[in-house]
Amino acid sequence: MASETSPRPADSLLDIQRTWWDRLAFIGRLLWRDKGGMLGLFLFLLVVFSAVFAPWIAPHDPLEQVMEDSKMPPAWSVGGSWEHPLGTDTLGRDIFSRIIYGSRVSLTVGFFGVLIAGTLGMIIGAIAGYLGGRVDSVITNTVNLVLSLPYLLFVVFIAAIFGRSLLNVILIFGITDAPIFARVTRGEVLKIRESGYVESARCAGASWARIVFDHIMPNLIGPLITLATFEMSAMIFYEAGLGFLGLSVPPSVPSWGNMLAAGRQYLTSYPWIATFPGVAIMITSLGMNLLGDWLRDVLDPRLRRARK
Amino acid sequence: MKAKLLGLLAVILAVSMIVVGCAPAPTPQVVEKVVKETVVVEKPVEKTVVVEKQVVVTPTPGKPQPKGTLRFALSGEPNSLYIPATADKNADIAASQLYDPLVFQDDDGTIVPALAESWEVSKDGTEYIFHLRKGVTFHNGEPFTADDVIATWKYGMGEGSSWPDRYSIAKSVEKIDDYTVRVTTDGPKPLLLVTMHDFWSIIPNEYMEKVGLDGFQQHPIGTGPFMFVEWVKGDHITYQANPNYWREGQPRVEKVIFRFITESSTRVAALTADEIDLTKRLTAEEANQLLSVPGVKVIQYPVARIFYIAFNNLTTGKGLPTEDAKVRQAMNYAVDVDAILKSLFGGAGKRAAGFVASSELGYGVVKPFPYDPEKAKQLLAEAGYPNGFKIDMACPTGAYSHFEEVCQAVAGYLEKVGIKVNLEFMESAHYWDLEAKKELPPLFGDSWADESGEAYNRLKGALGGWDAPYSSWSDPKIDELLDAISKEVDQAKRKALYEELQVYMQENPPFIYLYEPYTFEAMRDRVMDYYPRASEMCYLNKVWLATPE
Amino acid sequence: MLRYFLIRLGQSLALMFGVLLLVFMMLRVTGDPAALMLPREASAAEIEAFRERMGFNRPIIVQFVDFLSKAVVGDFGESLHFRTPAMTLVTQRLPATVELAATGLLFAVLIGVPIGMMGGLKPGSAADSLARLLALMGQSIPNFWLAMLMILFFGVQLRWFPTFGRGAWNSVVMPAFVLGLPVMGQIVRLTRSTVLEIRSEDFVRTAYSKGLEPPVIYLKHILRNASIPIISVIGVQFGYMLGGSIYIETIFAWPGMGQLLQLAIGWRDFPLVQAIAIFTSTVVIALNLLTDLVYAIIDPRIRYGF
Amino acid sequence: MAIILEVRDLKTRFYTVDGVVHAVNGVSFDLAKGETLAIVGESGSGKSVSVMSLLRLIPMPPGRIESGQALFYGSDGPKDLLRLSQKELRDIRGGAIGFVFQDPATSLNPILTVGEQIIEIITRHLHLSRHEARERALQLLASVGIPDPEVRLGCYPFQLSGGMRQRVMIAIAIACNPQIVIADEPTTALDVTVQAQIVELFKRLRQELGMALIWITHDLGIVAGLADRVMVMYGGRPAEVALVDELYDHPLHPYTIGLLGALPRLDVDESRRLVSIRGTPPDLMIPIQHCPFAWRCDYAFPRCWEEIPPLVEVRPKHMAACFFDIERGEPRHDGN
Repeated sequence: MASETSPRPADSLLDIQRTWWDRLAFIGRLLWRDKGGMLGLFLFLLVVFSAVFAPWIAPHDPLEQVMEDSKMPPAWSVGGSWEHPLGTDTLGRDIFSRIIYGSRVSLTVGFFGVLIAGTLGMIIGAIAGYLGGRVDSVITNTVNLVLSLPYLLFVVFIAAIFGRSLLNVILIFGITDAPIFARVTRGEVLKIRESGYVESARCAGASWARIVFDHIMPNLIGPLITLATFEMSAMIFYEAGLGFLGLSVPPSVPSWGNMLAAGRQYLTSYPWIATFPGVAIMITSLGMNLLGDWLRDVLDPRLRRARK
Repeated sequence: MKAKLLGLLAVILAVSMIVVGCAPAPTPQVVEKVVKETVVVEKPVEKTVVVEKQVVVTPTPGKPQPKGTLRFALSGEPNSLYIPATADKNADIAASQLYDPLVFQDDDGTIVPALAESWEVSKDGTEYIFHLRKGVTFHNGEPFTADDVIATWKYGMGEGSSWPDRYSIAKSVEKIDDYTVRVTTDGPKPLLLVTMHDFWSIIPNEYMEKVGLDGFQQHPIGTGPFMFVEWVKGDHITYQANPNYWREGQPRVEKVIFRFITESSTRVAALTADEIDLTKRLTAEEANQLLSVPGVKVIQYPVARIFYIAFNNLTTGKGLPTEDAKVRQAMNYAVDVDAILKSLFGGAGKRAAGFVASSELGYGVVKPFPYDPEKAKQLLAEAGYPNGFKIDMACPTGAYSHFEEVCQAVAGYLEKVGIKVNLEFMESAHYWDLEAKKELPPLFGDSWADESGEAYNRLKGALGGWDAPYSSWSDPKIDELLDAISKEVDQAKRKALYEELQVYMQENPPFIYLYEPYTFEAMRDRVMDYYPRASEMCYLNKVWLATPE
Repeated sequence: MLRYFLIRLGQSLALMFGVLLLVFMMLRVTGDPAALMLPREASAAEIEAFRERMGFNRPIIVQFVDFLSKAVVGDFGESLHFRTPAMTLVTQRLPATVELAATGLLFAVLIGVPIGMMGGLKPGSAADSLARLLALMGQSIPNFWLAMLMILFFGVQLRWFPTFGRGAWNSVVMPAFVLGLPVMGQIVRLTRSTVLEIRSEDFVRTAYSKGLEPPVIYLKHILRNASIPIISVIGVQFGYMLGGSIYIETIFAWPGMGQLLQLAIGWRDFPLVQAIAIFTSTVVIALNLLTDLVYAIIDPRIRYGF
Repeated sequence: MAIILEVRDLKTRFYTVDGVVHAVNGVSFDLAKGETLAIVGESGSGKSVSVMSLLRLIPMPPGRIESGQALFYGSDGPKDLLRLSQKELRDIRGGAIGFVFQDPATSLNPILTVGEQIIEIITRHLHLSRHEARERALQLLASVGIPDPEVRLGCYPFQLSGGMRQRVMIAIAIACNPQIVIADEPTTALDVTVQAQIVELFKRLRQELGMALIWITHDLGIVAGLADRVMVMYGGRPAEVALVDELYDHPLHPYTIGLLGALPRLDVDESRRLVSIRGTPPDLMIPIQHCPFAWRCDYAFPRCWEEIPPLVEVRPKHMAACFFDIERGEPRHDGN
């Protein structure tokens, strides 16, 4: 007789009975089907790749100033040269190299900003959701309070107090963004708590750590990874905004925001100086949004089904 | 989905490429006409005017009748149109058009009569008698008399004034008769007349009494060439020509509208789109762009501002190598300011020869430090630091155009002679906070402007030791010379004192002297007879429009 | 309903107190304002006198109580830079900001909701691709960058719209578009996903099984249910647009609160920054309250306290 | 008896991201006027999908009706439901054919009042004024046994109990005097005591209104006192169709036997109680060319793995799709 257990459609990636290999293959299959997600992943990996291998990809030192070559247009324009594929800025620095190195700043800000915000938010949100009661209401109200403040004010204050540095920008984003993570975590934890299976696991004698890692974490990880993707993209965006206001990383650091801010004065006569950092931000953001959309669909089986 | 998304991406990229590719390749700028007028009077003012195109000038109207609207873009909203409350150049420019002072400082720096027809100074220089112009009325019809001068002085020292010391420079202002006032000072005050020009803008006594300070701020009134019409907060201020202005044939435009545009690229766009006629404070690059725009002319001139890297011998710099004058000299030799100016400002700046700007009294006695790294190394070795040393330095961000890059460059040059600089950037407001508390590192960059035509205020402010909030340097010899200047009325002797001070400050430099910047302004080519001052001030009473709309 | 309203009102007031405390604390730790507000030539004595006058040298708790009692009546002191009551300055700027934000929001909602809805109802269709595309564009294009490109193209090249300022009717078009674009993206995304979710709810199938006409199903059954999260986002976004239009207002020289905030921060005008921060937060909190009330009107479960 | 619905060879598939689900693979049945047909099967047997397909109430896409015919003999002659225009279809939905769904908690719109949800169907099909519709709604609520209809009309679903909600659903289903009511597991989500009440209500309404009823369930037990005929479904195909007593007395398909075995019965001795069917339902993603029950069948022989057994009349008015003759205990030899 043929096999008794015929293969069944997968309900969720996080189905505990699946092996990691299964899950990976499954992700691959899903990715292949969703071309938007694939493009997103590709763009994201492209940015990560350029950040990691910046010294090998970038044709020039991003800080090297060659005044004789300043304001050179991109290679395909009249007067351009493949020596500087995207042209040079007012100080004769290679824009392509600066964009490559700029991805380091953007990703660092995005990654560590989300890491801090996510960690802080998860702890706070989990405490609120798990303990409930008065602790919950205090935390929820504080979170609402922070979220109801004009965001920019925060940022300007902190920048004013501590000055411009990469660490400060990361800290600012990490702190101001934590409430969002806290809110989502709390919601999910509440949902899980209400579903009752944590209770049953506890009755079954599962340890505290086991409950957290086997039951709460897998359910949290989906929404949080999705949120993290979107927030990371938002932070890359905000970094550019801060750069625009002259509040981002120090001016000597080649960040996309700084490049955009510096280039905006030359938009009419030397448009490439501001255009390419803008395009870089757009592509990264596009990639991460696509990736986030896809992750949300994949990690939330409810929505995945709806998309069929 | 894939095809569509890829399509989107392709479109975006293509559009960007087109935007980039279609842009005019930077054409070498053609300067058709360079007018270089060097007016040598008491103080040499160098003004270079670069005009892109020969302007077709319609003949000055025979019978002067104010015509047209001048749309003037300011880089920020004035905080007030009441002169004693003005906080910055934007407010100063907008406000000044409403009033007249007793004496006026001409474009070439001479003090000429304005609301005072003439004046006499006592022998000891402490008493001035002003004979006031008769038949002048304020915009509300109130006649101008001696009482108004007294009121201006009193209000200037009172509540709501940011500059009380500019009025208290006079010990008393007394009425002799309706058209004669006596101004007495505590000892000779050489800067009295210039200060009166800058600050003593006469306000109507009765009106002020009636409406109070708040009322006055809402609807300011003076005797000036333009009358206040409205101030739409955040958006614009409108003035109308004063038909009864005491200067014959002025003003020559009928209306002035000040628009507030913080973003300089937007000012450039607005000027290009002919939505404004005139804008100040552009960067060299923006000015460059505008050169190729038809119908726009660009001017540049040096402003009375000096950029510097300050040393500290009061707090954080105590006990450091920089207390040795040789080290400070060496650091001046080590920096190639001209190269910095060339690469960052396209040469639009002038190497500072000290702490006196080129438009100011006593300038020219010393030459700027030449770029000589060998000499710098030698001096360092003589001072006992053949291998250099380490030092902290700070610079403000968001304060001045390209100053962040300037500081990076300075640090780079210092490192070339062996001085390891640890450069830190701070947001400007926070920076100035620390500067006032004297908590900045032993090297810090900043700049200082002055409008009086002399360097005294700048010198006193930056070198006044513990008494001056933004000073981190104290030197008894400098104190002594500054004290002498503050008391000397005779112009020639003042000049000599300034010269002595500059020579001393060349040997004992309290700063790394950097540069005097040029400023760029642009206007539609119909704007005529617009002459900004080195202080970036301008008076619009003579301006006219060649083809009024 | 009344009880619900009172509870929410109480929470809002508590939140307001928190905001006041937070703003006060943040502003006082940034440094001594006295040194900065005075001209650079001011002597130490003058700075001290100023500090005395502004009350910066009193114990912090006294300053806070004083601040609080005045804040209640809307008195945030005089702007140090403009020398007029700070609150007056803010309220003068309010109409411009509200005009900009409301136009931007209107644009975002009028375009975003129908497109998002079409996308959600017919996933995979051309309308859906358009919806996803718009959502992505709205969230991927740095809006201050777009603002500059638009000024150059529509203002300088084509001369369709004024490059800056608030004047003729068409001056609001560009800034409102740029301000509304990311919000539109978000609304499209949210509407799409919500409609997608609600579309497969059982009660929608019930509605179909009743033989109702599609427009009735879409509007009465789907959109009305979907409007709950959409309204919440609109509320939040409107608050953000009121307080966060700083880039757009600065670039377009739009005489609103964002521009004022930028100025106030630049001048370190404490009373003014305070007034803007608190005013904006109040508006945001009030909007949240309003949003909750609209919820209650739409969703009976909230109205009856479930 | 006059036939009111005649379904032939209905096939429905779902084209999903994970693959094609072959949900319904050729279902045929008849329904007579006033008759009650129970469709029984495990979840995934295609029982709901096949009925919902008739009125295109499955999500489309991904769902697609591949083939088939569903003749509805309404007041104005026979119509093929599967080929009606959307507009004609909407006139039948809620009009001639009413629906009751499984979970009344989610099947009612949470933010509309009960009254609104009844009134909207009445005004849609009966073309009454709002006032008249309201009157009718009150009558309907009374007739489905809801006390205090005036008050309930203004209530929201969340303010009612589960049983009450299901009564509201039933009121909606019968609002426009339907000729057929399709009830999709209407008692599954309810308490046991309430279940019996609802079944009783259906019996009464059927009598009063003379409507035909299609009752979808996984519970053979409930069928006994309610249905006239039973269709057992497995793997998206009918396994056995018979009158209810005939089915109980002479189950012909091993699956039906399994189901009956799994049913607690009082009239059979202990040893036959609670025999569960081993294995799991088939994966509908994989198209199969043999008996779908073969994996789990104790009687499967090679032919079962080679062909799909057709539905044939084995006893009078009793059809089954099986190659094995249970009564004789050997494979059938009649060429079928």
